Formats: sequence, C-alpha cells, structure tokens
Amino acid sequence: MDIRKVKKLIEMMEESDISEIEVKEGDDSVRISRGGVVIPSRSTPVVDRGELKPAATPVIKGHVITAPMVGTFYRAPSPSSPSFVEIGDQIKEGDTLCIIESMKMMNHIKADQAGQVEAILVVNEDAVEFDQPLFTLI
Amino acid sequence: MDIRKVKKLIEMMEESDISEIEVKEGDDSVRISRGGVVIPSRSTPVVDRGELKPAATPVIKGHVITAPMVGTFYRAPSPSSPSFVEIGDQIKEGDTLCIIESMKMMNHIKADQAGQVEAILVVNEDAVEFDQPLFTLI
Amino acid sequence: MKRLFIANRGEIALRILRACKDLGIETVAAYTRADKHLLHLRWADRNVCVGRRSYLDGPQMIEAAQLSGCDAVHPGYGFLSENSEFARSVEDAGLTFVGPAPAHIAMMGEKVGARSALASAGLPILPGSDGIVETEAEALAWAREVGYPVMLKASHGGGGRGILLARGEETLVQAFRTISAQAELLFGCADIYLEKYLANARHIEIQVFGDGEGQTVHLGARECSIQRRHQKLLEEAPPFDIATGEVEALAASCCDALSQLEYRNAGTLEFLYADGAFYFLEMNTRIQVEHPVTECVTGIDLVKLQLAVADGVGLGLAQNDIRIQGHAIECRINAEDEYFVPSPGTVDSLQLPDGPGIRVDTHLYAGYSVPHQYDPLVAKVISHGVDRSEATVRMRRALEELDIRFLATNKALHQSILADKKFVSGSYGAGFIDDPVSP
Amino acid sequence: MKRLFIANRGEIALRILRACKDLGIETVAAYTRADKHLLHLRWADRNVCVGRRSYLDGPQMIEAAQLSGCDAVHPGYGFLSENSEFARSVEDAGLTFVGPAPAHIAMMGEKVGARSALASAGLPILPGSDGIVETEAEALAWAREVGYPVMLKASHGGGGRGILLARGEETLVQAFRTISAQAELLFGCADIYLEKYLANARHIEIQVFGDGEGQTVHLGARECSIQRRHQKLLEEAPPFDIATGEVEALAASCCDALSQLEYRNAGTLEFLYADGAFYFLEMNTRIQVEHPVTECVTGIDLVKLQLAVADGVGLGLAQNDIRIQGHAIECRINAEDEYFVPSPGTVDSLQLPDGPGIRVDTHLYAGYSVPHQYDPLVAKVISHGVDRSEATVRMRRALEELDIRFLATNKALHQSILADKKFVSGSYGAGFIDDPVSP
Repeated sequence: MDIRKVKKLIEMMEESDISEIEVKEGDDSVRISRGGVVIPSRSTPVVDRGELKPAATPVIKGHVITAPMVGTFYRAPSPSSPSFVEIGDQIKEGDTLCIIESMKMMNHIKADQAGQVEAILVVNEDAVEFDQPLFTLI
Repeated sequence: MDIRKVKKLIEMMEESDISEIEVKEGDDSVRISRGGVVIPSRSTPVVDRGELKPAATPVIKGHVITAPMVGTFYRAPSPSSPSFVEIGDQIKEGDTLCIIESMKMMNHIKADQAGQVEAILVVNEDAVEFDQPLFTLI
Repeated sequence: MKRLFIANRGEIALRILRACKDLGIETVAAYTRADKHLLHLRWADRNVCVGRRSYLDGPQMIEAAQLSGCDAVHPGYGFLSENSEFARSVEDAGLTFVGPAPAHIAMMGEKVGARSALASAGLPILPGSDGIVETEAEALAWAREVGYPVMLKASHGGGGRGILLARGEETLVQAFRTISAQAELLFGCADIYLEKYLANARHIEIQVFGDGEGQTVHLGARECSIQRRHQKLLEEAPPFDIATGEVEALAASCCDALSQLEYRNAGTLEFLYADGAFYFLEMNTRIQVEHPVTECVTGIDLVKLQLAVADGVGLGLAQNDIRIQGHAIECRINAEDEYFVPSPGTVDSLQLPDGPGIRVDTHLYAGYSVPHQYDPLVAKVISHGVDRSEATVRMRRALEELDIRFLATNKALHQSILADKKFVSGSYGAGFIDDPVSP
Repeated sequence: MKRLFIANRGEIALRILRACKDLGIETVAAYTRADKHLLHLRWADRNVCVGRRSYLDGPQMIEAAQLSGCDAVHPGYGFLSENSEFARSVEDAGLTFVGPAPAHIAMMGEKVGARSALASAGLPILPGSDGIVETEAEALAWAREVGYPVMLKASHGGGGRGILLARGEETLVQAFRTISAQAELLFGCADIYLEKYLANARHIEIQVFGDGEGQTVHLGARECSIQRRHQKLLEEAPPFDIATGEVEALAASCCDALSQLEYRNAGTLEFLYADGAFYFLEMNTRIQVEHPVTECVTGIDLVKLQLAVADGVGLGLAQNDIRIQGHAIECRINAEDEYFVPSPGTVDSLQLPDGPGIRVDTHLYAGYSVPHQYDPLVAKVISHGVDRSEATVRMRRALEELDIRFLATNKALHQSILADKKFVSGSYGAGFIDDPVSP
C-alpha cells in the first residue's frame, strides 16, 4: 500500500460524509473510519459555510430541542451566572434550557418534556438559525 | 487500486442514498460506508423515449431482415412481375427477398438464413430507412 | 457592499444571487423549513433557515442578516418588498436596504396619496375621485358626474385584490359595501377611491431608476395587457404600435416627477392607455417580475443596477446611454391546472428551452418539489429578437421545447395566446383573457 | 424552402432545427443507429436512420433527403460540410445545398490554391512558399531565405492535423518526411507548403456572408487564440485590444475578395495577428462551432441567415445594418478527462446555467448517453455582456452553475483559463494553453 494513496483516501473522506472506507489489494488492506460524527454532506441544503453552525453535527439519538427563531444562543442568564443546564442534569418540563436573543429580546427556551440532558449542541454565544438542534434529552 | 475509481464511488454515494458500497475485483476489494444521516436521493428522471421511435414498431418474433440502407422498397423486380416472396414461402439462404433502390441503384436484399416468411413489414414502394425491419423469418 | 442577505425565495432569489455572483458580492440566502431544497441555496455562500413557512417575518430576517454578517438586504418582489416599516427597520439596523427610501415606499403604497402626489408632479391621472370616497352617496354623486362604468378600488389594495367594477347605481352601492368589508379585512383599512373605467384599455408601464439625489432615468416601457384577474401572464417590451415619441414623452414626465421626489432605486409606474392617452394607475417601488424583458431590450442588468444604486455608486449611466434594441416577450409559467388552480407537485424530469434569443429564469430542477405554500410562478421564459415577429416565433419554439414532467402548468394557455390572431396583430387590450374586472 | 434535411448530429443539428422552427421550415433529422436518442429528434417533424455509425455517407443522406420530401440539405460543420462533391451531388439531385457553391468549397479546401487566390484578391498572406514544395531541398532553400522557425502544412489538412513546426534544418528534413507520409495517409495527397512561423501570434477570424451575386457583408471578427493542439477551446467576439478601424479594414478586404468570387452563404477567414499585422491562413466554407459569439454581439441569427441566403431571399441586410454590441465569450465543453482523453458516459443529472446574458447550446439531457464514436463537444456555454468584463464574470457564474453528473468534462480547465491573469488582462496569444505546434 502506497502511503500517498492512504493520504488521498483520508483527504477524500474529509471532503465527504463517508464514515468508513476499506480497501483491499491482494493481501494488503486499509480500513479508515471516523467516530460517530457525521459532517453534513454537500448535497444537504443546509450548507454550512461559516460561523452560523458548528463544524460537525453529532448523530442525534435523544429528544431534540430546536431553536424556535434565529438569534444568539446563551447558556446562562448573564456572563457571570451559572449555565441553566449542564450535560447529565435532570430537568422538568418547562425548565429554561437557554436564552436566544433575537431583535434585542431575550427569549427563554424551555423544555417541552422532562428528561436528562444528553447533549448540548451549540456553543455559548453562537448564532443559531430556525430549527437548529440545541439540546437532546433522554 | 485506482484512486480515481474510489473518488468516483464516493461521489456516486454522495448523490445517492446508499449507505455502503463494496466492490471486489479478483483479489482487490473496496468497501465504503457512511453512518448516521442518509440523504434522500433525487429521483432519477424518467425520460420517455417512446416518441423518438418510428411511428409503428410491430411486435417482432421471428428472425428479422432489416434494410441495410435508405431507399425505396420493391417487392418485385418490375411492376408487372410477381413478388420475390409471399408470406408462408419457404426460402433458402441467399434468396432475394426484395429490392431497395438507392441513388438509382437496384440493391437485391438477400436472406441471410433459410426459413419461412412470417411477415412482410413494409408496403411496396415505401421509403425505408437504415435498419428498418423488412421481413421476419421463422 | 460585501455580503447581501436575500430575503426572498424562488426564481427572484436565484436572480438576485446571480447578480451578486456577477458583482463579486457574497450572499446569504434565507429559506424556510418548507423550502430547504430551493435551487439558489446550492450557490449561496451561506444559507439561514428563518422559520417554518413565512418570508414575512421582518425582524427575523434582520436578525439573520445581522448574525450572518451581511451589510445589505434585498427583498425581491412580494413578501417584504413594499413594506415600508421593514425597509425602515433594515436601515435602523445599520444595513443597506436594496430599494427606495422607506418614505417613498409608504407614499406609493397608499394609492390615493400616490395619485395626487404624481398628479401634482404633472402626470396624467385617470379621472377619479380626488381622494377617499367616504360614503355611498359621495360615490354615487361622483359616478353620476363622470358616467358609468366606474372602478372601485381599495386604497391599500394590490395583487389584483380589492378591485370591483360598477356598471350602474345599483351595482355601485353593492360594490361599495363589498369592497369596504373586504378591504378592512384584507388590508386593515376600508378606504376606497373611484376611477373612470376604460374598457379594454392597455396596461403600459414605465421602468425608472433614481439615484436618490435627483437624477432619474427611464429604461423604456413594457406592455402588460395580457392579464387574468389582474395578474400579469405575458409581458412585452417595447409596447407595440405606440410611437416612440409618445412613450418618451410620458417616460420623461415620470422621470421629472421622481427627480422632484429624489426617488431612489428601481420603480415602475403603471398606466392605462386608451385612445392615445395615458392615465397613471399606481407605482410599484420594487423590482418587477417582468424586469427581464427590459433587460433584454436595453442590455442592462436591472438587479445589478439596483445593487449599485443601493451601494451608493450611483446610476453610472445617463438617459442617452440607454437604447432600446429589438423586442422581448416574457411568459410566466405557473404551476396551475387548466382551471387556474395551483398544482404543486414534484418535477420528475425537466427540459428547459435554450438556444438563440432564449433565457429562462427558474428555480426548478429535476427532483424539486413545488411546495403548496407559495406563489405558483415556477419559471419565466423570456425571448428576445430583432423585432416582435422574431421574439414571437422564438417564444413559440421555446414553449415547444419546455417540458416539465409532471407538473400541471399554464404552458398551453401561453401557446394559445401566441397563436391568437389578436396577439399576432398586436391589437389587444386588458380584456384579452377575460373581463379584467369580473369578480 | 419547405422542408430541410439536417445531415448532422449533436448540438449543431439542434441549432439548425431551432432556426428552422423560427422560420416555419419543416425538418427531417438524419441519425445513426448509435444516435437514436439525440435531443433534436424529439422536435424534428421526421427522423430517418441513415446508417450504423456514419454521417459521412453522402449518397445515403441525399437518398434519405429525397425520399422524405425535403427540398434542402444543411450539412452543419464537420462531416460532409466541406465536401465539395457532396455539395455538388446535393445540387445535382435538385436539392438546395445550404452553403457555398461547390466550386468555392473545393477552392478553399485546397489550402495552397486558396492562399494564392486570396493573395491575388488583395489579402495579406503569411510569408510562405509560393505553392507546393516538392522536395526537401526546395523546402530547405525556402526556409534559409525566410529564417526559422517555419511551419510545414499538408495542403489538404485540417482539424489540427497535418501541421508540424521546424526550428532548424535537421527538424525540417524530419518534419518534411513525417508530414508527407501522414498527409498521404490522412488526406490522400502528400502536397506540402511552408509558412513563416509566428510565435504566440493571435488567431483572429472574420465572419462573412455572401449572397452569391457579388454582395458580401461581414459580421465582425472573433478572437480564437485559446486553442489546444489547434483545437479551439474558448472564443470571444469582438477581439480585444485591436482598434475597430483595423478590423474594419481587414474585413472590408475580405468582403472585396469574396465579392469578386461571388461567394455565397457563410464563410470564415482565419488570420494570424502579430505585431499589428494580419496574415491570412485559410478559409472555412461553413458555419463555425463558435458562431454564437457573433450572434450575441450582432443580434443576427447566423443559421437563419444561412437558410435565407440558400433560399434565394438574399442577405436582407447591408453592411450599415450590422452593429457590434457588447462582448461575448464561448466555452466549448468537451466530454473528456483532465488528460484530454474523450470520456463518453451517461448523464445522470444535469444542471445547465441560465439567467441574464447566458445561452447554452447543448444536446445533453438527463439520461442521455454520450456515444464514444463522435466528437467530444457536448455543450457550448455562451455569455454576453455590455463589455468583456461583464461577459467574463457571467461566464464564471455560468460555469459554477454548470453541473453534468457524472461526465468528465473540461469545465475546470475553462475555469482556470477565466481566472488566469493573462486572460483577464487580454494579453494572450495562441501559446496560451500549449505550444500550438508541438506534436
């Protein structure tokens, strides 16, 4: 196996949404895979080309809380306050999960069901778009 | 392994909803998979080519004799002569079946195998195009 | 201008994107969840989902524009394009609004005010009530003076709604009541005005561009008489059979009026034309659906010009630089059945016309599903030729080539229009398709 | 002309069909068994299969044209288009040949004769042998006189074949032998002539039209310097940076020369341009692949004009009627891989560019399989703008939109050309892609 070919394969994987490649040539074989992270493919209309979305969207399993509006995501009511929730927290329906600031208004985003916070999908102070997944609950 | 082939495979996967491809050629094999999100494919356009065909194509069962050239089809050597063949006639390989007149030349079209004339598909003095079915033999 | 926010969808969003590509301006495309397969999203530098279904939420559009680092917003046509509050909010947010000053949008949106403003600036106005008609009695008195039939129009109406014809006293009273109720409901304002009705008059419009500092040029006229229920179907440029001098004189009056206002960016003044005279109807303060026919005959990219003017670069051309060459026709292809009922569906395969003198502005592609929530306009086929005859035969050829499987469209209607003797001879008015004022 | 026989395939067959549609002329399309899915067959009034693979069988074409009731034959470009015997047979069969008189096709097909005919009619000719060079000694003597490098050309060559460069005596002898053998094999005639070689000269061509009775007009010039191995890749109209007066003077000489000959129908005179001087190379007696750039800048449909002239209607225009407006560029999209190897295949999905200033002449559609037997040209993308800069940015946008899945094409090569500083500044010659004469 030519190491340059392996490099090429890795580059090709990075440019695509492929999670695993296995190549065998006679007795030689190469298998390349990457973890649970799936990068949205180029053909997905939600094209990410900048700040608005994180680089990688994890594979989502739990109940998803999405952004009901375009705005700026805040995990805490103020920079000095603790976050509303952390991964692993048990939460009740109606608990505030985050704030989205939109047109100078602070909108409290609340849990629509009880559960445990499985994942927080957006970084504090990032811009979010409508329908963007914010949290998953299990 | 041809790296361009692998690249092509990945491109093809990205445009489809395939989650895994495995290709084997002798001892060589390539397997490509992706986990998680599957992008729905756009349906393959169905192009109706029916309108491109000649107006009426009979359902042909027997061995087909086609026109080797564009020209005018004659069933007999002259208007007053009997036809070369009729439906039901037993013919030998090399028998003349008709004449096609093309650029003032009279071309005798001969049977390329023995058999019985099943159908005559063109009317006397009609224009025929290249490859147009003329007779079927059974 | 570095990065533009496209606050629209469909073919006009793609049209704006193409102009940005040509100018090297980055684009951020707004889309709704129902619209994530829009064609132009493939080529925008970034896409932002702004809601479930609506392109009418101004504050969300502005938020998305700001968060994505845009310095300008193009509203396209329809939706927020003639919403003066939106335009003002865009400017208040420190962004450039690609369109007229908010005050001018507001002025022209209010039809009675627009009529009187442009009448006093010297434009010919259709005989009508000098402003709002408050009561039935007032309406009857006015109609008696001018003679029937008359048109009743909601002052804030538009898009073919809020218009009724009255042929006598009885129908006038009835129409007055219907339209007051309708207008209150649809436009939040019951104000009505009246106009003399001209049977089978032609609809002619003048395309203007102002630099916002008193310079205004016109890009000639368009013929828009082929309408169904006040919705344009087929447009031409230039209008046939009207002497160039007549159009020039009218267009010059338009420019004068708008120069006085220091009007900025694109605008269209709509007129009725009957018995050799023009009568102002209303002014649209945005890019029009039918702008490509003007682009074909002038060679000027109107959307690029919009962006240049918005960017403060100015018009970059004088009236003398603008020449009308040849003739152009646009057919609006709607996804609707033979009874004009919108027919959303999925495009299985698509053959678009091309070749000399043909342009198609469309967001369709094989595999695209036309959503039911929006306007049925799916493609604009535009033909251009050295004269009206060449533009017509090219359009016929283009429609023959056009094959959208399996979407119901109004292609056959366009083909019958193009085959009609009245069309070929150029002797048609607004009654070509139907009585323009039947309910 | 009532019914035309289209004796060609691919995009040019579709182009001819479109012109017929615009003129109301019926069409009969020839196709081979390998070609039964050609796009234009959908719209032709009738299709006739003429053979297994070949569009070169003149007698079969004429038979098919006659049997299908045609009164005229259009040969397109390539194949039978510059075959004077075919043209003569068409006329002998009582059909109209859409092209020049057979005698003129024959005259221009024989390069040495064409050079001397046009030199004596007053056109500037590249310093070269005054006719056929019979022996190596003669070639050496001539080269010593003019100085190296020199070009050796087969008198009946064409399409980039039968040309070699010699930089010194040794290579001249070798080239002489190679090309004699090649020319005998390829063109059935070993005749060779020599020309002075101008390094990185520009290829400029003049489009002319004659009525066959002594009136000849020109439709300006095209810049065709971007070639690979003598195959044009990208063309422009008008040529940049050459004073209009210079082009006009040259074009007027061309018209004079062809008027003397009473030349009929379309023709193209190819020139080298170096150090402010033009040198005649050869004349093509047919419609060119790159004719759309001329159509864009003149607004004249060249194929319609071909049909009108063939029909005896005459040119219908004088030199004063022809105006060059704006700038146009054509990119030839070939189905070939990055190593220029033809890559036939099936088109899975297709996104063609469109919008203002873009035209695409192509016979591709989703589901079409590009056969391996024919020329790899599958699409011509043409952009038009008010100036070279606008045409260039529109072409870049068009190529970004163009998406042919999964055919290998030379799109990336065109994109790199359009991004190249030499292209942008307009300072390039025929050496832009490669040494035009390397073997």
